[in-house]
Amino acid sequence: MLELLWLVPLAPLGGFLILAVARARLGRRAVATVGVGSAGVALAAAGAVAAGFFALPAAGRVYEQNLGTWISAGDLAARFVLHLDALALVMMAVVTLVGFLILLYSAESMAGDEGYARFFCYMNLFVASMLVLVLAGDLLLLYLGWEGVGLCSYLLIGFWYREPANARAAKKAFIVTRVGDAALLVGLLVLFTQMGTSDIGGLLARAAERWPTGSSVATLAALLLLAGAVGKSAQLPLQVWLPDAMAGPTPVSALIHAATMVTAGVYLLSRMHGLFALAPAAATVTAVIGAATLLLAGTSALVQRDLKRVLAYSTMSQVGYMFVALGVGAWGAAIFHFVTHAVFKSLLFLAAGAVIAALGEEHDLFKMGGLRQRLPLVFWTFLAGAASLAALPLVTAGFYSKEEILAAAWAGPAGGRWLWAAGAVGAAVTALYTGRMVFLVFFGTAKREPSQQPGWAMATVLVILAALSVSGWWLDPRWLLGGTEIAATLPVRLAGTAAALAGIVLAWYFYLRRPALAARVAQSRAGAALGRWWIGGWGFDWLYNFIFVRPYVWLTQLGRDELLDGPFRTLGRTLDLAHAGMSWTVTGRVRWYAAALAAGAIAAIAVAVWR
Amino acid sequence: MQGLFYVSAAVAVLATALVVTRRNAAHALLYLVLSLAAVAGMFYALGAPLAAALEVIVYAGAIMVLFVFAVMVLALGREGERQESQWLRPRMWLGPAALAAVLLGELIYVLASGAAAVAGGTPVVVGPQEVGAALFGPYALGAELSSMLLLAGMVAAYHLARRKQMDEKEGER
Amino acid sequence: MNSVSPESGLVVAAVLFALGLGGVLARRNMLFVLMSIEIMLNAAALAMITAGARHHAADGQVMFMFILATAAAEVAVGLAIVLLIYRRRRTLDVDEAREMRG
Amino acid sequence: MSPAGTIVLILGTLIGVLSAAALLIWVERRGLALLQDRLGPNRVGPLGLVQPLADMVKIMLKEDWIPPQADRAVFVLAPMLVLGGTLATFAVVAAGPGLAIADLNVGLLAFLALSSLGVYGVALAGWSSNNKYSLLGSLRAASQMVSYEVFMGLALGGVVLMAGSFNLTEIVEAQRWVWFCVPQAAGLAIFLVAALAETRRLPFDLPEAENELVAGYHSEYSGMKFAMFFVGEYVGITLIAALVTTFYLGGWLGPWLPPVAWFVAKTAVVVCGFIVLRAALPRPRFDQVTALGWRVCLPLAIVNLLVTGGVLLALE
Repeated sequence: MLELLWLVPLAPLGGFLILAVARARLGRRAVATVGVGSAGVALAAAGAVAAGFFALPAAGRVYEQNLGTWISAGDLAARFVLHLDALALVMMAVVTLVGFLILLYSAESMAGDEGYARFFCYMNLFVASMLVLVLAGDLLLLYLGWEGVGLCSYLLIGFWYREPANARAAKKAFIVTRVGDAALLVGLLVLFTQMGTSDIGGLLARAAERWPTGSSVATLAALLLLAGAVGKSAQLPLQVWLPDAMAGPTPVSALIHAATMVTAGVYLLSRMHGLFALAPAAATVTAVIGAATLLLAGTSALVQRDLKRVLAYSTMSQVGYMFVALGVGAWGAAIFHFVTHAVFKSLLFLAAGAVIAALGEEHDLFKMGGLRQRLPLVFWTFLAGAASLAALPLVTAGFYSKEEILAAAWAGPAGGRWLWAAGAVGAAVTALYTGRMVFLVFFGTAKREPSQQPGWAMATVLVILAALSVSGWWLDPRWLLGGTEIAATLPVRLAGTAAALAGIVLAWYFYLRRPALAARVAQSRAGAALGRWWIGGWGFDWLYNFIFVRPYVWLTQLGRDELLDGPFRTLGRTLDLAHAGMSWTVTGRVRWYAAALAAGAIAAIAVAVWR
Repeated sequence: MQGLFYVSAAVAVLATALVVTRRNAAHALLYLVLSLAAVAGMFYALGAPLAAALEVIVYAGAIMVLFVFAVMVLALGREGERQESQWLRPRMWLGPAALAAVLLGELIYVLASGAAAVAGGTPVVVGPQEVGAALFGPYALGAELSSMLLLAGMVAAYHLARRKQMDEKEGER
Repeated sequence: MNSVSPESGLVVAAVLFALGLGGVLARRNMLFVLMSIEIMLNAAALAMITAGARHHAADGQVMFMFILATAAAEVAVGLAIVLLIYRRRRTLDVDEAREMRG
Repeated sequence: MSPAGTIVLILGTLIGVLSAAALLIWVERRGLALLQDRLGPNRVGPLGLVQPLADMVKIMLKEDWIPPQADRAVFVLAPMLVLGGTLATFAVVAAGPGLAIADLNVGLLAFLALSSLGVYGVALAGWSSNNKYSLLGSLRAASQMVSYEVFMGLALGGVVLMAGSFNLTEIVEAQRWVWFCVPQAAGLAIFLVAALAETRRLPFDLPEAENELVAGYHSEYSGMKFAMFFVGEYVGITLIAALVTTFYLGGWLGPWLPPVAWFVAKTAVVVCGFIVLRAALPRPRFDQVTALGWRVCLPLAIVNLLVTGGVLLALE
């Protein structure tokens, strides 16, 4: 069964190729069949592979499939090698399952779009790239998948490219992540040159042998990888692209910008956790970045008016939790949270997409309300996802995973109280904005009538994801991954739970019980200032605009005024002059040429004779 | 034979000098033919009778006739002669004469300094048979290339002549 | 057969060549330029024949034949061009035909 | 051969050829008259035999006029070239064993060389006259002569192959077994056609076609210069006839009679053949002359050369 591993990334790739080539000739039904079917094949293959994987003896469950050599240059031989271990298995399972469900959902939700085939084409390419990324046994192949998902992200954010704002958002996402990608590439090159291999397993083994803990090279490499992860996962300071990325279709936001791609950084750091074990400083930086991001994103989510932006900031915030877990060395907990987050956040996005579609592309929270009775299915599934996000104790998956992270932040090998405190506050804030979202959308007075109910495909997907969101602890993959158990004391766990509960209660009080009070807080001087600050994501866009964009534009303006052109112009003029000088000899007069020829001959003979 | 050689050489040099200085193309042409015939005489004196015959038959008898054709078709006459005297000011000769003189001086110097290597060896008649054997033996490739060159020359001349006709037709329109 | 020193043949060839060169450089009439080129070619042929005579070999005459073929092709094409130019521009001035200047 | 002997030979040849040419003028005029059913010149001397002498006196007394528009030097030079070139060719012709002024080992090539220079006389005569009919005549002459020169050389190639020499004496000697007119019949035919064209005899007298070009390249000539063209033509006929005899008819070879007698007799027969041809054939158009040369003579000559070479190779 394990031999089918190659089929997992190649099935969506095949779907992409079919759609790319025959797009114009396929009907909608055929497009949907190919687009969803290829993901279905990948899911089935993944299931078969998983069965084969579990059939392996429990010790050393690793399977490698080499599909040939890609680049062979000197010592470096990059292979198309698929590497399946517990981590890859979990990632593969999530990507194929969530990918399949979201594609199924899109088959219905995107039905009215004229770029239907193009959408599935890109989405299949994305799924294929993501699978290559998670299954790669070679860093260069991993980088291929990494860039592939970046490309698809760009293409899908700008899916409705006729709108300039969308195109701008796509460019922004691409350029900002590129900063991280460049750092990642440098990091990979550092690793290649130092270790002489690009095979992940071999590389980590050699690193552990050669580099002592805390060595500067290891720290440098880890920090560079971290920079790449930060870019892809929208963490501080490269987080600014994610809110704008919501310009794409909702399924895109669900799949790429919530469930899978933005967690590629988490995956990368988990995959390379051996390296971070050698670089404690880098690990600490990771944790700090995660903590800062989760607070920043959480507070920003609190004041957003756009439903999808709330979810986007929420995603940043949750990924921040994962980074905290990674930073304190509890990468198992990070992956656990990745799994639950993938489920409930894609559920929230999909449900939000249903709401937005039902209200005729209305994104503003304050123009919604009272949808509880009108869209009951959406309400209940959204509620399940929201409960999981807010970590409602005991019944939701999100509770267990977040609890683990908080516990790890307190008691883990590299944990600390400040980290825990940030996480706890973040949990409260999370619960608060989640509640705000739920209460504003589904409770209160109805401002608009929904125009449509989700069809069977969307409903099925929502129900499945909702069931997974509330089913709880069994999604925990740590028994598979191995790693250290974190034994936090009960009070700490209770305190974390209490923080989340407090947030929920606060939300209930503010947005359902006393909405006027919330409005008053928001309109008070301090509240308004905070709101203005937070709604723009703590002003990072403004900052970057000020630091990078404006100077760059200024430089280009300067360049346009020939400051930089000067040297080139001079070069050109020199050449012109030389040309004029040379062309003076090219008179077109045959006799002149003949004379030159004769003079040359005379000179040549003279040299030969009187040398 | 020695006498033939030196007389021919003198005639050749004199005739050639006249060729490059004449104003009338037809006269120059006649001197050129004379020069070629004189060179043929030198060839004969040097023991190359076939080359001598070919010099007259092909060079003087065929190639130069093309010039005669050109002169006759162009029909320059007095007008042409006047034009020539305009173009052929004495001043025009300074540079070319200097260049040619320098070149000649160099060549003579080379010959004089390398005289030991050149001297010796009385000319022996090398007959047509030997030349033919050499031409179609070791030089067969060269002969083939020459034939290619002649073919190319023929095609090119034919093409240029055709273009001329087309121009005339266009002119009529 | 009494002797002719090969050296004197080469000297005559050099003189003819120099004369031809002078003609090429000094004349503006294309016909004269072509004739001067013929003179130079002929001078080269004379040098070849002289060398062949010096070594009692047929090679000199073979080379002469190649020169002959070259001259024939050159004159055929050259004169065709001259006639064409004359028809187009009504002049034989070499300096007039200089469209290909830099 | 002693220098005195050479001088005697030169003088003998000159006198012989020139008197033969003078006689030819009478022969042709009377002969043509006979063929055309009229009398011809019959007043001066018995049967008009002294007519050429009378003509000579008349021509010498005529004003030797050079047209003002003519290129004087060339105008004067041209007839000399025609007559001189033809006469010079006789130097290589041997009327009998050892009776050649210059018994060159490349005699045949010398003949070709000198005949190729014959073009200049005609072409320059027409050009220097500065008269459009003359110019057209000389253009025709030049193209015709240059073309047929090629076929003539190719046709003689067969003779050279069979004789294995360019020397005229050796060529004659090689015909002891069989005259070359038998194995080289095709060569002979081509040579005759080419010879007619070279000498600008009817039917190939387009350069001087009276009814089209007045008198072609020699329209402007009069007096002694005209006489040179006129005599040159007859000397040319004699020369060609002598060469046909040498190349194809076994030269001086023959039984009983002395060699020179055989040679003269054979030459006379060929000359008479030319005169009969003149009376028999009409003049073709100019393009027909060119086409005959390049489309018939050239391929035929090449095939003849190839077959001759092939057969000789096979016989070796």
